Amino acid sequence: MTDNQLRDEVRAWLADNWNPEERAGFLAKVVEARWAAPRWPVEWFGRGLDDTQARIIEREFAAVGAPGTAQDRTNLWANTVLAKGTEALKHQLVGRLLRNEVGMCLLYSEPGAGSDLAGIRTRADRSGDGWVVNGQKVWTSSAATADYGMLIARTDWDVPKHRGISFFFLPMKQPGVEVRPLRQITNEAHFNEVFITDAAVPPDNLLGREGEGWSVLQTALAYERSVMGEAARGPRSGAKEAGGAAPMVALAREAGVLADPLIRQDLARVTALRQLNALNTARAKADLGQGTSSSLMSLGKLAMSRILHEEARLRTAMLGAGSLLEGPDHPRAEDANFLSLNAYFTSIGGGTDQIQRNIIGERVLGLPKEPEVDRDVAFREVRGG
Amino acid sequence: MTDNQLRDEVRAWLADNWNPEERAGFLAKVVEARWAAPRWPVEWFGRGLDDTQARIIEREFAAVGAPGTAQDRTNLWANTVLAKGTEALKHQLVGRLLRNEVGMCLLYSEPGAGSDLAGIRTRADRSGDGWVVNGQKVWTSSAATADYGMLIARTDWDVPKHRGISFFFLPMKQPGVEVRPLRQITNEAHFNEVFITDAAVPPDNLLGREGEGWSVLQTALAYERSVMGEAARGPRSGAKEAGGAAPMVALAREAGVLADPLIRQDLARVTALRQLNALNTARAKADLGQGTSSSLMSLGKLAMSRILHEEARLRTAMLGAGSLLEGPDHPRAEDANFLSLNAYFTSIGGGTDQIQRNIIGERVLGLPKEPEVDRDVAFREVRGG
Amino acid sequence: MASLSPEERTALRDGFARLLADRCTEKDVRRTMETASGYDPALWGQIAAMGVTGLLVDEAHGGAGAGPLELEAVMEAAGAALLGSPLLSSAVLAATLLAAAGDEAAKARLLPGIADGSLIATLALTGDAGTWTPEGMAVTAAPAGNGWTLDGHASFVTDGQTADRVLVAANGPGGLALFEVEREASGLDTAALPTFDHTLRMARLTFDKVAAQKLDATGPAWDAVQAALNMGLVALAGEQAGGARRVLEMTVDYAKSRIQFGRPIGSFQAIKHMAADLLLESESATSAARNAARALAENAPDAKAAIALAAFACADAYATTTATAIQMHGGIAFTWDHPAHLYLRRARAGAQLFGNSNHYRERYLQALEAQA
Amino acid sequence: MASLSPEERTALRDGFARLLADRCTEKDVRRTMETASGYDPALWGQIAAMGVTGLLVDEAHGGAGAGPLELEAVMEAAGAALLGSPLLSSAVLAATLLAAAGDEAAKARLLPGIADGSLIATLALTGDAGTWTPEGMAVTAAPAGNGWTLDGHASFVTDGQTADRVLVAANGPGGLALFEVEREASGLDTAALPTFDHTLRMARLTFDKVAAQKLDATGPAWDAVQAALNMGLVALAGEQAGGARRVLEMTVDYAKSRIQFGRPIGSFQAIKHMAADLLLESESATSAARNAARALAENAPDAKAAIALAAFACADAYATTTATAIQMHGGIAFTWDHPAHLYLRRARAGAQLFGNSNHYRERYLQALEAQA
Repeated sequence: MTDNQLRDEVRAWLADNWNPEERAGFLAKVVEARWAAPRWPVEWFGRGLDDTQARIIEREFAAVGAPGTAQDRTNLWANTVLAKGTEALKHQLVGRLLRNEVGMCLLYSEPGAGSDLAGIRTRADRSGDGWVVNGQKVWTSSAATADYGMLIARTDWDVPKHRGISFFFLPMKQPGVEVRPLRQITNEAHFNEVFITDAAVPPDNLLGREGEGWSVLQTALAYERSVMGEAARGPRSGAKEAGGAAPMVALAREAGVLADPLIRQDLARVTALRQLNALNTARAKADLGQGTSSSLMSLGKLAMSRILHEEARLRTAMLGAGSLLEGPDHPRAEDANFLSLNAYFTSIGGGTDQIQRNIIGERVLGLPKEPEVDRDVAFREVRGG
Repeated sequence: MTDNQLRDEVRAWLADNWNPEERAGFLAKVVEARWAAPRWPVEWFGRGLDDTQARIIEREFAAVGAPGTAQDRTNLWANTVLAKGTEALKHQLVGRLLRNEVGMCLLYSEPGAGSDLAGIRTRADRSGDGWVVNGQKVWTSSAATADYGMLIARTDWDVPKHRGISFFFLPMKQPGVEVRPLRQITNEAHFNEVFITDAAVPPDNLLGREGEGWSVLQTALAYERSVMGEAARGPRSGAKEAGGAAPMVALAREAGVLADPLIRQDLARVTALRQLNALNTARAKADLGQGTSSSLMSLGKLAMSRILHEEARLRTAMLGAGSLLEGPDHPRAEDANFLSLNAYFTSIGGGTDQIQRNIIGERVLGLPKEPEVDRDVAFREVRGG
Repeated sequence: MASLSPEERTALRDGFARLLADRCTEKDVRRTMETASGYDPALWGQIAAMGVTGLLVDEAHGGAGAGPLELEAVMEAAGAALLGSPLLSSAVLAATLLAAAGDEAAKARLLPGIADGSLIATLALTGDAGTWTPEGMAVTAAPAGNGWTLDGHASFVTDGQTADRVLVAANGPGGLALFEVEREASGLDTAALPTFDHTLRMARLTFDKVAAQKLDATGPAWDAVQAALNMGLVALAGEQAGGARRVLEMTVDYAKSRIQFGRPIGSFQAIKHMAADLLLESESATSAARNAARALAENAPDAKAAIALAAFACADAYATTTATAIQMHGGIAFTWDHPAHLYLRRARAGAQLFGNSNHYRERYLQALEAQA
Repeated sequence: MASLSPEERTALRDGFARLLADRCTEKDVRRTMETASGYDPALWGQIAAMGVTGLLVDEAHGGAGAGPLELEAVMEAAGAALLGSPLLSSAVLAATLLAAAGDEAAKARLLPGIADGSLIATLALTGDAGTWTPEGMAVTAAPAGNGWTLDGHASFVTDGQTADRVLVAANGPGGLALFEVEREASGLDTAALPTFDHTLRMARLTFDKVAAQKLDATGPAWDAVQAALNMGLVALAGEQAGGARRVLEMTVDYAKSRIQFGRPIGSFQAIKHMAADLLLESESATSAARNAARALAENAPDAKAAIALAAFACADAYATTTATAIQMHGGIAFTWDHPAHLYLRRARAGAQLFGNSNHYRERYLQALEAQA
């Protein structure tokens, strides 16, 4: 099929099927029509298209504002199952995941395993054909409504830490899984702690082989990081994302400090940080063509962390004493204060700035790693705390 | 002897012997009168006084501007010999060192051993009753005129790095010692490289025992650090040390930028850094009574590094385009540029800022050390480069 | 002003610190910050019994007759413990204003209660602009019969909702003057302001022909306000220095015990070097706060510079320390239940409470220019 | 303006980079910086032969007719190699000023020589204040017979001591105008200025009734000056971006090979994290420089903002990178013989050459305000 034929086909289909006023059921139609994951093979809801043609479809969907395509790039869950799941799990879940019928959450981090994710101590022990899981996870969003959690757990304690981990789809709706909301520094609760006590994992829900969970995780993490990058949030007051220069300049004007030479320098400096990051991202994309690099994402994430902290600081400086307040009656203070705290979501979450600098130093610049005291040591011998 | 009697005695002696117009021979008189090192024992030019009485002497000398006392606190060379030298070396040198009749230099750092001073590869091998030395040293001031160098060299390659080092007084005036000036970043040459080829060390010139050089060095280094701290230099143009606020404020006024609100903030910020460091130092001294702590010195050195870099930056900012120039016709530019470069003397020399932060973290805050890959390894197995 | 000896000062600070260690734990702080008044009356009674509320009040009015050095010392302990109380409003700002204004009747009327903690007073000095300068005031005074009435508003009034008396700076026919207003006065509307620092209480007061008693000040009213603000800045600086030190201690302890990659995170240079830099910050804050107290106590020629220096150095050090501490803790400090954010909120509040760091840098430079 | 394709641009930059790798080694830089002219005539000839001196000159006058994108690309290579040459003065500033002024006779007279490298021209735009604004100019022009004479002085004139022609902005009876002066003109005194960046040449020119030819500009003279400065800023930004990248490469290489404590220093987080931060700096500088070139080439609405952004972002990134690189090298970079300080000197020069970063931040903000 030529590009033009494809474009005509998708346009015609959208004209027949897409109505922004009537979204229910549309996703199922997209999947049925094989638009959801056009790069995937025909036997798995796809069309086996190359990237160029898949992008044509994406552009047409975007042009009319229709959702549902590009899931072969963006649907973390479906991609992971398709790549690493058992045949049974694929049949059970891939279609439903594309149709967004399955609630999912991530069960990676633990109180004792943050930066050192491979240091997890949640255990999965063989039980019959399946496994029984015990442990505690944290920073899990959507856990209360999830049907499954993508879980890493330790199945072998006698090998070094990366080698004893396995990757599971843990059914969440069972008695051994207790979800407790985690109140954040911002006084919101977007995340949960998950306490797992003798929870069962069926035989078909292992992804990859036992002990290969770390490599499955790497595939999945690349997606999580990209989600993270987009998740940096704007002001709480509901104003639009603090994107370009305009919002900060406008805020300075409203606060009556746009003539202050100190604020002016600060405005220029902080605005420049955001613009430079956008230019870096655009250049990286152009240089890489269609691919993406998680290393360059680390650079962007590090930059974004600084941008968010600096913007919050500048907002505070512009408000002066006004920033002492909070609450709906003081929306600008609410924004400045919320953003000051929420900036840590980016500078800590998804790998701290310090971990990002390690990644950039090692993977982008090729600097040598530090000596690892827990390397080549059976995990049960490794110091925890 | 009461404090008053002592005060009277030193006053009388100074009245009889000190004439600022006629300094030649004065030092010898000070030594002979046992004022040079009053805390030292009587058999070594001293009076066995306690610190309080020694300070009385120091104050009287200071009051008339006479030099030569307090050497029991400040004469690195004499203290080191007295504490660790052989009887023969002490008899040979202590008196001459107090009379400043011996040129001295430090032979510690090597091109391959900077931050990692214990990684030295200059070797001292037994030869008859003494040693023969081969290697290269760097960052040696006064090497060309020195009679002796305080040298650390490796005498044992089969033990871990700190344990195979010995500490020597190397006679500098011998054919195997070649001194080459080292041109610094500032285009001056205050330092030298010293190339040592089959140079001889006599038997009496070992300080401490063979293999104990690292601990002798620690004694000596405490002095070097304090010298370093005072050595942070002022403007090259010969203006007085850029101490308090006044010089920077005056410079801003002269440069016509004192009304610039950006410069004003910068001036306040940078001036504050210097004042805060002075307050910290005063507080540390008061807390510690008469003693000094090399850990707090590390904090002061780290602070001074920042102060010097920041002051140089501010000077540059105040001059604007004027800072493009150099040379005697442009003294302010010369200062700003010289100080910008010379700030590295403090941020790198005598232990980089990064090493100081390790020291502060570990010795002051009690944070654990990093894993050391060269610990417990025979030095000949350790990676060099 | 009678000064305590360094030993007595240390004993006072240590005794106060012990009281707070016992009665102002993190749990107490969290409980108290959810209350309307923002302070624990029982603890307040103990603080008063210890003599801290009367520290700055002269002995003739039931106080200890101490000064900035003693104040700074106790505020370090208060800052470390995140004490929420009207100490700053009443025992520091109001007590100093009354002493400086010199109205003997007002002193006799108010200082004994301030000293023994039974009366809480505060100052109303600024309008919605929050500038703490003469231009920022938004209350006007007019004579009415034998007394005066006040109109306008005052904002950012610390403990405004709980204070029994409010001392108000207002512009009248004769220029700026100081007035005493009772909490129950008719026409006075007190609206609590929601604060980002939950351990802080602030109110916005609206005056509609509120009856007020004019203080018979012996000098210009603004001089008394300045004296109060200077004392408040020393107190705040001490609080910030003490808070910064405590946060650093907490963080270092965590870095020693938290294991990742098989070793304590404090063994990694990234964490270790941040800690070293923070030590410099918190030591500098401590030096600056104590130096300001010394200079104010001595009424030294460098007092203006020393207070301005402490104002920005301590505020900035506290802000840096609390912000970096969260980063060093990682995820755990992103939770509500971890105390790190409570300190950050306090640091952010202090950085704006009487004007920001830029303002005090400018004042510091002006003082240096005057000295040079 | 004819633009090269991205591939041709890459080929040009790479060819130029190869030439410099061969003929502008550190040793060459050090040799050349000790000469009076500050450039190597033989290398200059090769640069000219490659078409780089004529890059911005239109084809009618013997040039390539290329634009900012091509210029930025070659300047990255020049910056990486620390090339000392009159490229900026002659091929960028003078060539752009002449093209913008639009005096056809002057173009015919000067551009072919500039393009083939046989004639070196420069601009004199500012007095001792070094502000590069209309207020900073210190030359006045007066009619004299058929021509004009100039009086006053100009400072910070790049390559002023070697340029065959100086294009001077001077205030005359009709306002600001542009003039051409010959090096040998009577009454023109040229004093070389000693520069901290030894690869840079600057002079101070004194004009005492110096005969000058007035350029017959088609528009306001300041517009032509602005055009030249904008092109100069793009060139400088490219140079800074290229320099920053090279310095980072050198430093990373050193961190990989330098062993202390039995392992490469680049394995320590202190060094590794500094390197990571510098990568962000140098990548941002590259993006900013190329974006400015793009905007100027397209004469885009955001050109003013993009050029101002590049001016301060690249200057600051280069300054940070070179300064941090010395620290990361430790003692060896404190020696004259190590190239790190040569880059630092260049970075410090560039940060002031056409005004400092504060100046360009202000301009950037003004452009944003105009856009908003």
